[in-house]
Amino acid sequence: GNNEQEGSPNNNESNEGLEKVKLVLDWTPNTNHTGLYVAQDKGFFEEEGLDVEIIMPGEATAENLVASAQADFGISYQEGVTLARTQDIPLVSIAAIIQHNTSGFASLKEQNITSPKDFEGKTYGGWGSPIEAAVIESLMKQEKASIDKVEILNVGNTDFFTALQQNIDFFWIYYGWTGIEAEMREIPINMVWLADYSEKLDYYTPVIITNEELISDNPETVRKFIAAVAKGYEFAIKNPEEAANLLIDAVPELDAELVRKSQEWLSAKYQDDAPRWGEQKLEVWKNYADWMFENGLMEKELEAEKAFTNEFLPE
Amino acid sequence: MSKLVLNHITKSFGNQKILYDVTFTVKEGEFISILGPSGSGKSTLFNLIGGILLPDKGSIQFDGKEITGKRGFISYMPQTPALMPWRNILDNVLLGQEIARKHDHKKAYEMLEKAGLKGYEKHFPYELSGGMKQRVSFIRSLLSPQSLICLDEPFSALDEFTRFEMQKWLLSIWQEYKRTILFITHNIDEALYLSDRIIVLSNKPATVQKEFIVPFLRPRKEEILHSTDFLQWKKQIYDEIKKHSVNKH
Amino acid sequence: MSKLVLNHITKSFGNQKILYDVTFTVKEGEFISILGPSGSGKSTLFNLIGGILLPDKGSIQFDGKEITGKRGFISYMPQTPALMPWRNILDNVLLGQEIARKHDHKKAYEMLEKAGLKGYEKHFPYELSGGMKQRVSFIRSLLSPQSLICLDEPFSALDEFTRFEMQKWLLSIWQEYKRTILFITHNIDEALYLSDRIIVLSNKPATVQKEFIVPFLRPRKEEILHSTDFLQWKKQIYDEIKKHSVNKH
Amino acid sequence: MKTLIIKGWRPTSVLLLLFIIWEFFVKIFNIEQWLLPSPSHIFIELVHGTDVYLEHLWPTIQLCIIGLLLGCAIGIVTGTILHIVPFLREAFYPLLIISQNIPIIVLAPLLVIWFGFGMLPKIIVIILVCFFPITIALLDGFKQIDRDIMNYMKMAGATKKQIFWKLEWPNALPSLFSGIKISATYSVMGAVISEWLGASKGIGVYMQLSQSSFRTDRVFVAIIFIILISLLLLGAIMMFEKWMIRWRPREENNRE
Amino acid sequence: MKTLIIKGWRPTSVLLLLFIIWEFFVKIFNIEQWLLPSPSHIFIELVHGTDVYLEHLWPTIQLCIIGLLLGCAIGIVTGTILHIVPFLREAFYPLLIISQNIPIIVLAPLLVIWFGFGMLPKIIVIILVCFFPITIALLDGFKQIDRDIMNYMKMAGATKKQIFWKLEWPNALPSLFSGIKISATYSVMGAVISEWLGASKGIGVYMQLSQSSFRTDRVFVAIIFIILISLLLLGAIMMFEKWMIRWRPREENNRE
Ligand SMILES: Nc1ncnc2c1ncn2[C@@H]1O[C@H](COP(=O)(O)OP(=O)(O)OP(=O)(O)O)[C@@H](O)[C@H]1O
Ligand SMILES: Nc1ncnc2c1ncn2[C@@H]1O[C@H](COP(=O)(O)OP(=O)(O)OP(=O)(O)O)[C@@H](O)[C@H]1O
Ligand SMILES: [Mg+2]
Ligand SMILES: [Mg+2]
Repeated sequence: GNNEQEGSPNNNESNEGLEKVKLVLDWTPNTNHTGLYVAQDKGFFEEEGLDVEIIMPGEATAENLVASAQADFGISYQEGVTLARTQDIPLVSIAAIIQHNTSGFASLKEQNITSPKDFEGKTYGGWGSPIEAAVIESLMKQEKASIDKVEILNVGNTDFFTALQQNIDFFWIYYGWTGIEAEMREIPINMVWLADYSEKLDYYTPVIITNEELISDNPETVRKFIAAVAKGYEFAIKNPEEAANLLIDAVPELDAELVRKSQEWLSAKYQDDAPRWGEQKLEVWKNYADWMFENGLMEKELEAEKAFTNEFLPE
Repeated sequence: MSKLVLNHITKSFGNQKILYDVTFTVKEGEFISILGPSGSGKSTLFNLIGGILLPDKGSIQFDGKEITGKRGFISYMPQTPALMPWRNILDNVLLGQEIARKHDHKKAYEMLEKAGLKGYEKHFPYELSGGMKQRVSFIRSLLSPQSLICLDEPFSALDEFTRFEMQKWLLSIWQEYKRTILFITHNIDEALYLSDRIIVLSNKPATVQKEFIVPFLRPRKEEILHSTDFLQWKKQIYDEIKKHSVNKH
Repeated sequence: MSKLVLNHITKSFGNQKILYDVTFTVKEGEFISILGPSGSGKSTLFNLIGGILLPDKGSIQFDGKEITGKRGFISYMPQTPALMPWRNILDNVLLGQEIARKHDHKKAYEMLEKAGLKGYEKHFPYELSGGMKQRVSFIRSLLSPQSLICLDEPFSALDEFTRFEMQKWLLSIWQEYKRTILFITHNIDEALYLSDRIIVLSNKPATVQKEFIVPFLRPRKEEILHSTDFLQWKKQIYDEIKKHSVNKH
Repeated sequence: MKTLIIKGWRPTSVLLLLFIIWEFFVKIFNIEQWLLPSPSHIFIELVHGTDVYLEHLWPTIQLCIIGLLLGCAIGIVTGTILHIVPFLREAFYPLLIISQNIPIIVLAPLLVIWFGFGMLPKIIVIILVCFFPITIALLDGFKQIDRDIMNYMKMAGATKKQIFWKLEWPNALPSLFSGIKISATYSVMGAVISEWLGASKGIGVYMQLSQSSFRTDRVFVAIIFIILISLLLLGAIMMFEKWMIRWRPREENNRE
Repeated sequence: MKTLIIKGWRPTSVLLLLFIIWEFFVKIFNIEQWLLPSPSHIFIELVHGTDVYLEHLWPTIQLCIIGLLLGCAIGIVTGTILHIVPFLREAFYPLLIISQNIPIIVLAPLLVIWFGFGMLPKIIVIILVCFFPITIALLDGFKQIDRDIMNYMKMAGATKKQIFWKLEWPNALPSLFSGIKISATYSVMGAVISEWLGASKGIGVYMQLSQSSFRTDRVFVAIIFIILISLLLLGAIMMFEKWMIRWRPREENNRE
């Protein structure tokens, strides 16, 4: 599985004419990134004349690397782009990988937490960000429940399963990965989806980002890149199993079964109800930024129009 | 009664034989000096008696008990002062007592004064001259409570006068407290003036070359040092040592 | 011509005055012994000449140049052997030469043999007896190329015979290579036998109490040690030292 | 006080120089504030952001002092035991090395499950960071003993305990302090890392939150405090060292 | 070889004992494999997962050897310079402390931006981890000089350079090795951490990937290799130390 570094061995020579492009992931590879690996393995990038290197960012965040032009593209999420832009970091989201927010609050089935009002009297385990409290409060407001009755505990980098062992009742997860792992472990869980309770919180996560400079100087590269990526995700949408296998081949260190199950679940969510994969709506960007501003999570208002663009998506 | 018995002690370092079949006895209350060429194995002998070295052959008895390889029976003054740099003079002097869990500060002060070190109680070893350190080490061994005192060239760094003062003092302590003393020295005058018996070691491998029983009566006056008798004895011992040392080269 | 001049040297440690107004001159090719009570300040004097201490008052001249606080003019043998534990005997002996960037392995081997250390060239200091270490330190100073040699009690840990061998050897080197020697000792015999002049230091604060010019002709035979002339001189010096030492107590 | 000023001006001026170079560097190369804020920028946040960071200081200070103290204690005890019982030394030396090679990401869940989110697991992390240099330095100090003094002690019949307390321990003090200085330097970062095990207040929390909202200036404010605490700890230890090891000759009488 | 077996059996048996206790502990308390896999479980992955982890070993080994060597070199040079120029020592001591208190999350973006994703930034991280204990230990070793020998050297007219090479340096060797041992222990973890600066191969990458897909057994396989490499490095250093410092008395003639 050396693909991401050296490209397929059989077309080494044709690499020469290709434009070198760097892509930074948000963290370790997972099914959110399937389309990227598909595009690489199936040669979609090459068809567009690109030679893409996929990089795990580690401690240097994708946002930093893309903003400083160390990488051309990166994977981020709407909140990150929003905060970055209000700090004058010139990032632009150029495609939404998943149409709707697939995150939510997970809890053990036996806790019977089926809607936000059930949070009352329970303990939430988070990483200490003020956004968490704001989100929980927003959800609970919908049902006229009060966040004062929720105990919020900072669990740092502790993962969901470990947190459950320590009397944490509910936890914010991405269902597509952690939720699937729970299924595999046969831990029955309830989900309270963010998207179900608040339109404002149905934000894009993850998104593909680039910086303003690349867009103005080299729009063609962006177009080509997105074209290939879109093809990759479309392939993943249609062939979840094959796509999963491509990801497993590329990153054999991942747990193969988890990847397969996760892919099965996620493939349908990439495009979902959108007219095409990657489409982003202004109102989603606006809603979320407003919500953040209202909740005091941001110092300035976001110029939502500048934060994203659909311009590079293939017709 | 024999205080200390060395039975056919043999000791090598690597393949170099240092002591060969050394045998002698020290009686309770005796003052014995050991003479021998430099490097012959005198300090090694003390290390064997003190139990930090094991003889290759032979055994050591103390008060009738076998003590080969056992420690703590002697009060020891090493050839180098071996003071602890982090202890002041008073605390250094008290070390031997501390180890035996006895404390007598008053006596320590007294002795320091007697050794001309009054006023240095709170100084650290690095502030002392070579001879002063040696005296500190000497007092440390005197203050230790064991009945057998082993002194390894205790006065080598002292001027003649201070040395003589110390000798007289040592004799008075020896007589007053009835202790047994083993005394390594290179100074024949000193050996003759102080001891009941003188053991001369030969060169490598060292063995007991000769024992002299010193005939002078006690208490000895300073004058005997200049008596012809004394000088004759001195000459005899000197020749004895020379006899073997010549073989060396 | 004066090799070394000490001009009214005064030195205190803290508020304790050690040397007071010490003045003397060493002529080219002279052999001078320094006698003085233990702790009087002899080693301190060497430290001043060697430049690692600065006098509070006074100055030091060497070959006509002011060298107060300057180093490297003397070949020095400290009171403790001060050998480097990580160097074997040969390398230790060569240290003084190395510092002066001269190398003479052959001479080093020769000298080690002469000092009875043949076969110990590759041993480490911890394998040597006290007297052997002292001889190593002695050879190190002899091998150093400087014309003024300062020896601080070089033979204190040696038996009479080895000591006498070393003395004779030192004299032969001194005569052959025309070096100037400053020699600290507590042994009056030794001082008389070896030196042209003897400087007696008083007790604290030390000052030059008396200078003796030794009248014996060179080369001196072993026999003079037993001559009545010698014994008289010895008594005179002994009394001189005693005179002041008595004040001490 | 005077010596503090005399001793302090050099490092202070070096630091000032560093800040000036940094400021110009940022200005000249036009480095963006979110990547590397200029000292002036950081200073402004340091002055104006007090109410944001103030509450985060004390928990971390507390954590790292407790952790360092316990780390010292455990390091000293471990070193001593391994020294006194040679059998254990050989057997457990590899375990020491292993203890330093278990990544925090593996340890964290275990600690959380066994000890919850309180102070205990965090202190364990700091101890793990701090005890090792102390143990190694101490073991090393125990080895460098003057042979003559050791022989004297043995011949005088000193028990193992006496040899330890009267000779080996005072002899190892300088090495021990060298180890403690290394540990103290690590202790604050140790405390910051330990806050990943879930803390609601602390410099580590403040830093992570600042980082995730792209407030690099605040991250640097956090670093400034980490460094300050380190330097203060180190200063205290050096003073303690001076007080403990008073027997070394002062150099005043010697030249240079 | 024989001594290796003689010296090795104790730590080996302690490790075996540890594994057995661990195995039973996991079985008896029914601890879930994703939290703390049993040694047998890890062993199975170690045997069967070779093709997954094999390619990750060499890059890390390479990284940590290069990093440690450079770290040693820089540590020694820094320590030496700070010792020789007392002016610099006072001025730069705080900078040493500061260098150990800059969190990797701040350093990472800067390093990547300045030096890219190659080996250089990673090696810088390892150097930063490794040089500090060496510098501190060395500075400490330079201080513990025998006064008499030092006085001899000075009076013999030794230059500063000669005093350094002939006295201070050999005298500091035991302390230096104590520092290098500490650094070597850290170097592998340093290499693993440095791989967070974006590497495509390496034990750190393997561990991260395993961790994020909840394969705790693989994480432990990674730890085993981290520990193994540490122990090997340490063993090599100890052998080198023995070879360099041969002048210490062997204890065979002494009792105990
Ligand atoms: N640890 C050791 N390893 C090897 N050889 C040693 C060791 N200790 C002593 N020796 C050797 O044993 C011999 C006797 O040493 P010892 O110290 O007993 O002599 P000594 O009679 O006390 O001499 P001195 O009068 O010079 O002090 C010497 O030749 C010395 O080289
Ligand atoms: N570093 C120091 N600090 C304080 N006092 C010192 C220091 N060095 C020496 N002294 C004092 O100076 C005096 C003279 O010491 P020095 O070593 O010169 O004596 P010495 O004549 O060589 O004696 P000895 O014959 O015993 O070697 C002593 O009283 C000693 O206490
Ligand atoms: Mg001896
Ligand atoms: Mg002296």
